[in-house]
Amino acid sequence: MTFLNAIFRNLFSRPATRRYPFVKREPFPGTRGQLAIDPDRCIYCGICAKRCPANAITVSKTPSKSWTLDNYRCVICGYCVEVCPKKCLTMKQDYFSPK
Amino acid sequence: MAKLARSPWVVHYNCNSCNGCDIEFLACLTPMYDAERFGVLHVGNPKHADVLVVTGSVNHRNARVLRNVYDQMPDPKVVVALGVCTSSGGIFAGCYNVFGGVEKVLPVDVFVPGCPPRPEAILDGIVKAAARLGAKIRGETPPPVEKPKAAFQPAAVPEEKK
Amino acid sequence: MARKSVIPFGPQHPVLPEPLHLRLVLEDERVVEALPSIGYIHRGLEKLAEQKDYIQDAFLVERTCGICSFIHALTYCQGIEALLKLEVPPRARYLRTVWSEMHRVHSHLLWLGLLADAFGFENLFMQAWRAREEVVDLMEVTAGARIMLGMCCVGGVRRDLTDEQLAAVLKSMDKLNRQFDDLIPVILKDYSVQQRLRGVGRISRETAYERGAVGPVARASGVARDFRETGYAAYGELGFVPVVETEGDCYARMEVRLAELYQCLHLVRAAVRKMPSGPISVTPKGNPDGEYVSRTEQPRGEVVYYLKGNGGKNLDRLRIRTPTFANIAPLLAMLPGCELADVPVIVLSIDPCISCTER
Amino acid sequence: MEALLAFVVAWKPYVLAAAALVVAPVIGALLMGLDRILTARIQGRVGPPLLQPFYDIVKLLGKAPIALNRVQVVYACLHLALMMLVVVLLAMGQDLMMILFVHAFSNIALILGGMSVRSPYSRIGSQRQIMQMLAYEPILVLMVVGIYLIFGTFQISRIPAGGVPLLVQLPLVFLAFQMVISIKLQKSPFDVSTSHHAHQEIVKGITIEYSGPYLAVIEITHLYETCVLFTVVALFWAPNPLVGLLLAALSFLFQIVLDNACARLTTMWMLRYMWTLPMVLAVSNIAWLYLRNGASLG
Amino acid sequence: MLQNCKDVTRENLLTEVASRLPLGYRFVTMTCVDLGDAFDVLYHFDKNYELSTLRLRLPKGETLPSVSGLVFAAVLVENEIKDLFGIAVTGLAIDYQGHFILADGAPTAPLLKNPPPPTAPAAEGAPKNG
Amino acid sequence: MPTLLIVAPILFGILAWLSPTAPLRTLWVVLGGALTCAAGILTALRGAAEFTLPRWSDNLAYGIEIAVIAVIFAISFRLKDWRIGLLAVAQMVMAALERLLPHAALPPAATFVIDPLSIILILVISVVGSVIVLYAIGYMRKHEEHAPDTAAPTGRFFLFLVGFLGAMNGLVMANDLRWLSIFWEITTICSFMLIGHDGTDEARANARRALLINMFGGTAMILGGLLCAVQGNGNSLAHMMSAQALIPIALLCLAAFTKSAQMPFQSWLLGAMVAPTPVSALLHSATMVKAGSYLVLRLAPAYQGTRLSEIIAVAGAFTFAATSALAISQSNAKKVLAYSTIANLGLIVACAGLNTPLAYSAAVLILAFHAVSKGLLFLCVGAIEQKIGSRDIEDMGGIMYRMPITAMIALLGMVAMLAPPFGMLLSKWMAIEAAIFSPLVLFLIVMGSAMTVLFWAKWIGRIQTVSYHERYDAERLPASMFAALIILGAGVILTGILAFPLIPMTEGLVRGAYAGLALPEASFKALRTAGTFAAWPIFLFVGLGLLGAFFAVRRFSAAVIRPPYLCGENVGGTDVSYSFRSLMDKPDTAWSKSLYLKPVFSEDKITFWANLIACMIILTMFGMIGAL
Repeated sequence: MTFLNAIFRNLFSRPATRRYPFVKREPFPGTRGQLAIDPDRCIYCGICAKRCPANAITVSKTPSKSWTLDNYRCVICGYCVEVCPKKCLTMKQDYFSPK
Repeated sequence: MAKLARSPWVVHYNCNSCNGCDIEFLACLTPMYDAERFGVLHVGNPKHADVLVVTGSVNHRNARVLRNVYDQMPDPKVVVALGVCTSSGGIFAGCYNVFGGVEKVLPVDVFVPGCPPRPEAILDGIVKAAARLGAKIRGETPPPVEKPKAAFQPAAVPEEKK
Repeated sequence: MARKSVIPFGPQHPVLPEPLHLRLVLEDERVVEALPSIGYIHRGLEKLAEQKDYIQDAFLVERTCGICSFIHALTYCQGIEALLKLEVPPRARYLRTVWSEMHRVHSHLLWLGLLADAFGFENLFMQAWRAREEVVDLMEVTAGARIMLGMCCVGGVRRDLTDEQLAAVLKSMDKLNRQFDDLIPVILKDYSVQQRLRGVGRISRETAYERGAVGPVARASGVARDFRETGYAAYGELGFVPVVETEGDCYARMEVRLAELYQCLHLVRAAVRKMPSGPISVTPKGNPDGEYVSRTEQPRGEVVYYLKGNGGKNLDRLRIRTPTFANIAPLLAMLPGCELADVPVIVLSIDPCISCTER
Repeated sequence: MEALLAFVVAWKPYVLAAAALVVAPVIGALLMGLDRILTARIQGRVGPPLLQPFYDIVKLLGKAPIALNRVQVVYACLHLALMMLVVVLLAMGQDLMMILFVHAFSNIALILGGMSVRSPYSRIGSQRQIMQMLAYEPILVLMVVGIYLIFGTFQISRIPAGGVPLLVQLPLVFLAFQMVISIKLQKSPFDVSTSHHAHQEIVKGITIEYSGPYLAVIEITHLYETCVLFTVVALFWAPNPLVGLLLAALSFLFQIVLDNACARLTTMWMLRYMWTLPMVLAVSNIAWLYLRNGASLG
Repeated sequence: MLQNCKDVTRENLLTEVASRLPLGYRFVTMTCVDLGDAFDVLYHFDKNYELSTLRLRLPKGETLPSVSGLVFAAVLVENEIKDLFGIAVTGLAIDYQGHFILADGAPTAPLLKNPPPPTAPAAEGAPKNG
Repeated sequence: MPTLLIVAPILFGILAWLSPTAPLRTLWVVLGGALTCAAGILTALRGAAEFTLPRWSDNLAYGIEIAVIAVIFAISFRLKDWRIGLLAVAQMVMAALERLLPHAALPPAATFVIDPLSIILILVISVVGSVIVLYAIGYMRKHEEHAPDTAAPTGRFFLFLVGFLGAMNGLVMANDLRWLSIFWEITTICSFMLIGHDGTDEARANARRALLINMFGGTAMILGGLLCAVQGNGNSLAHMMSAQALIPIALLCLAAFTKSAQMPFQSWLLGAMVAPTPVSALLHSATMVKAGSYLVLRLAPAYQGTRLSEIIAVAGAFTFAATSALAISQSNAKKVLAYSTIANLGLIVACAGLNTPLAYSAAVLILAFHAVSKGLLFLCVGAIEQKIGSRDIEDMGGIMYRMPITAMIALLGMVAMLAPPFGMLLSKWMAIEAAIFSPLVLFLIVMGSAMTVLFWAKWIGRIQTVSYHERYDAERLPASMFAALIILGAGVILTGILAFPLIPMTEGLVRGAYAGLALPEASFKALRTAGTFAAWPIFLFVGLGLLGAFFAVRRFSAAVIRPPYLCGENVGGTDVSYSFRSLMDKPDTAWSKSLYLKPVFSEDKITFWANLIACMIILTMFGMIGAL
């Protein structure tokens, strides 16, 4: 019954809830949300694909050059961003929302 | 009629999850996110539930449990798969005891990616699932979920010269 | 009359956040026999670690468990660094300590909420998790993710904290301290909580030691063992003394964890204040070769990594013994004789992390 | 219009009963909705919309039925029917003791329904529910006895209007009755057999094997019961209905606060507790009435 | 290589373990390593944060005597080793018979360097009847 | 007619005993039962009457009494039990004393009196009793197959079973104390013989205990008669009552307590459960044990308003509460029934002690309703036991499928024991209302009722637990057993429906009983208001509930059926199965035993203390009226 303090404080103050779909919080500056690529700077070297712990990235040079990220496999560790020699990979702050 | 989707009762089963998704799911129920605003109750009992929240990939022992939990839910029902492990096995794809994502055992209605997904993403997923549930209650067949794997291909650039 | 009740407890059970199966034999509602079965969450991580290179493994082992993820990575990295004979820069050691302790705060608050859920105290669950959001936000601010920090790498850490961030950490610690002051003494004094925890699931110091209990389970029974005492990372420079209780029941385990919450705040503050300047990592050279056993203290107790390298990029063997694995044997000593209503409380009192246990 | 009025006057008890049957679940649902909002606020959350219980029940009614056997469905229906009977008897001003019995049997129907399936958690829940009844029934009986001692009858219809409010004469019984309400609403610290929100070691206990429409039947019964309980609270200040309502509101708030201030305790604790403090309260109140009435205690 | 490591044989394993317990050694865990033609079974003990290890070189095909009679805490890890390496462990206090963490249908002895091919086809979809 | 009621059963009993073949025996038994039944109904229709035997019959009665006591003495000799022998000798001495000592000259009283209370008892004995006898025919045929070698011949069984009906009829009609004690002792002998029927060590030991305790009661009764006569208050019940001779009355009540197995004398009735089930049904629940409560009830107006009345009420209520508590920890079906029987007898005694018209009416109704429902329950348990080979409640899961008719009838009997709209609940409600000004009694009755609900609900829960089947097994029972079950089942339903109108009907009976006393008119009015209770809503809503249920389950098919929640580890997916995968993936069957609360309510925890308290209550009883 010693919980009464907290109970009445909460009862008579505004709820702590962020009313999410209506009120959205700005992501923190360093947040790892989702991976983005600047295709112009990518050289398709494939280092990111090789280093990715989850094998979420595939890079192919033949027949045509392509860089593919499986967002449903990426664990958002950001390791690829670190190893990219051209720094063409970046981490965006907003999270990837389901389709 | 949209009211039909206002009472999604959730049962949660943790398959091969590392707990990350589970605690983020539980965080959705807590004051900061408060999923009960959408009528969500975490009932914990498949017989009362409308939404099955699955986390983690499927292994040889929990597949049967997952299937049983699903079978015990009364129709209409929807499945929300949280985290990348449920889609593909995530970082654990290739482990000897992981035979893939949840869709190998159950029809999944919503995949929520992320490792772990943020509570906001989970709320999005549950709201989407509730909408699909409402459609099912009305007797409609919601469109099949695109296997959302090859999702992101920003630069299939046929750029010849760099 | 001869037939006794036999009921399954888990794997799918709302008071168990993770799948664990107990086969309970009951007489009325008293537990006569309890046998565990696990394997619902076994992935085969140890084998996978042999297939990825030792840098990637840091991300892999972090996902052994989502609750103490950072400390898994820390233990692993410390092991690899020992094999590579790397000297980690002091600032990295301090940052590792800061994140470790943040993780401990988040883990203990999470545990408190789950325990409250297990004995039907929904409000306490909400309040504990509400306080936890503070530290989770702090982790996101400092490391960029709420839970899977991914900050520990072989040779140091991946991200530095600015002075403003360090100040924000201190401010958050003060805020948490106030929240704890609101919450913790109240919980400890609460009649209903005491009714549910005192005298429940008691094990003696001897049993705890013999059965290899670790972490708060051991410390609540009077076994003063906390691997932070050995002074890995920066603990040696922060004046660490383990929290010990002697009752050995669920209440003592809660007391230990609640006292550790304060201790964590203290450690974070001390680490931030003493934070040395300098580089945050060194680049690893060469490949691990040889055997090493790396140990640290997780929120749940001592974690043991056995690492064996063969001079290649991949490890020969990675073995993880997590604290919950060690605490299952003591758990089996606690269960017989308790009430069915106490089963979830006792199970949660060891703060089980089945995901860790089964890897 | 006059004919209608004449009809209403002539058939007053029946009209009342019919009206109560319709209104009671609505009030019950609103109370439950309010309960959920207040609980959420106490926990620092926003909570569901006020009409959430309606949404829940509408949804449950729309789900495919699943069950383990026929028997449990029969008992669910009896559970509801007997609870409706309680409402009708109350509205018609019938015998209080009989109402109490009917109410008990409504609960026993639920217990038997829970026992009729070979599901371990359901059975354990049922057994705990029996223990709950064992814990609170004596207090309800004592309450009814107290009313008899004051008015000299069990017939509600013959209880004189006005006079000294019950609360003044049965203050201790009133306090004990608050505990009974807490048990009946399945709130902490007494939510041992089933629980509306919190998780339990026996999952949902007695209602675990009911789902879809059958669960809706049980939920509707719960709405009736909630309404009945707080009506009885309001009757403790019958001379002035407004004060009665205030009393009910206070009691309602007390239930919610208690729920959020306590952990769930064990069945045996509940039995021990209910048979000590509330029992002593109720018994001493009744003893006082006896002594005042000048009856011998032999 | 490993701190305080001592070689033991199958014969003196139990006596070595038994002799450590009264000295205040606490059982930490066991590790099994596949060396190709043999196993290294390591018994880790701890005393005052000091690790000490017994190393048992176990040729493949031989049985491993259980220490769970002396140290109950070892029973889980011994069952695990039995599951993951396919080593026959004798005298277990609780014997899960190779189904401790691996279910029916899972690969057998997966942690061997060259695991045997799966005998049963890996379960595809839900095993309908459990 | 009364002669027929007494003599016919005894005669046909002897005929059955002497018949050389089983079919002939069956014929005699059926005839005897039918005749008794017809005679009972006729007697009831003819209403109240009195019969005075001629003067010479006194000698006859004395002769019979001595003969009966001599038989018991012979039995004690064979049993080598000096305690029984001593009691027999004491009885003989007191009987002789009563004859030798000078009596005050009182106007002669009727030897046999048939009043409304007797009529109810006669109806119970001859109708319910005959039905049970009918059941016994089929039961004993099966019983013979499994009975131990030591068992007595079935002919002898029927001698005592059918003959008992005569003795019992005599008992409830007797006004003369000597005839009363004659029939009293004969029922004791019948009970002794029937308990010992199987001849096992246990049966013999329990029979001996029953004899001993009932002999103790019989001795108290003869002592009461002796005292009454010596004090110059005559030798009939009517005399004793009009004289308000409290000490003899208390002694008779003590005798009644032993017969009704009130605490602390309950042990013999529990032991008596070793007898074949028809015996338990007839003697040990429906009729013989009722003799005790009947006597207390008959004497009630005589001690109305005395301290004795209060303490009898407390004694009865205490037995009710204590035995209800004891029943909780039992899993032996017959023992539960035995405890429940004792409890209900205690309730009747308590009502008698409350001694208001309302309570009196409640007591009579309980007496009648209980006889029907409990007799039925014993018969069901007998049938179930013969089918499943166990009388353990825990083994009765699934009988709903294996023997649906018996199970349904058993459920009916149990529901009739506690739920609305059946009479037992109604009578209990009357009892509570009557006890409203006796707080202690009220408290005990309330507690006892709560615990009654606990053990019945447990049992009902176990019996009705059933897995889903498209259709049930066909059930085969011997015709006689089947007929008996159906008749009594119908009786239960009938009394259930008639319960409400029956209450005002008892007013005449009650007025007759309290005729000599100037009770306030308001106390009778309570009976009428109880009857005006609106019963129809109860029927309406129970009917509505059942109708709703009917519509809900009508569409049931296998598709609706799902297995129980077993934490997701069900074996067999969607099939209904109670197995779950447990350790090592091996299937294991989930099972949950009922709650027995052994640590709190077990016999060895409660019995001693409860007996102690009961002894103290009885001592207080005698102390209060100045007998000590």
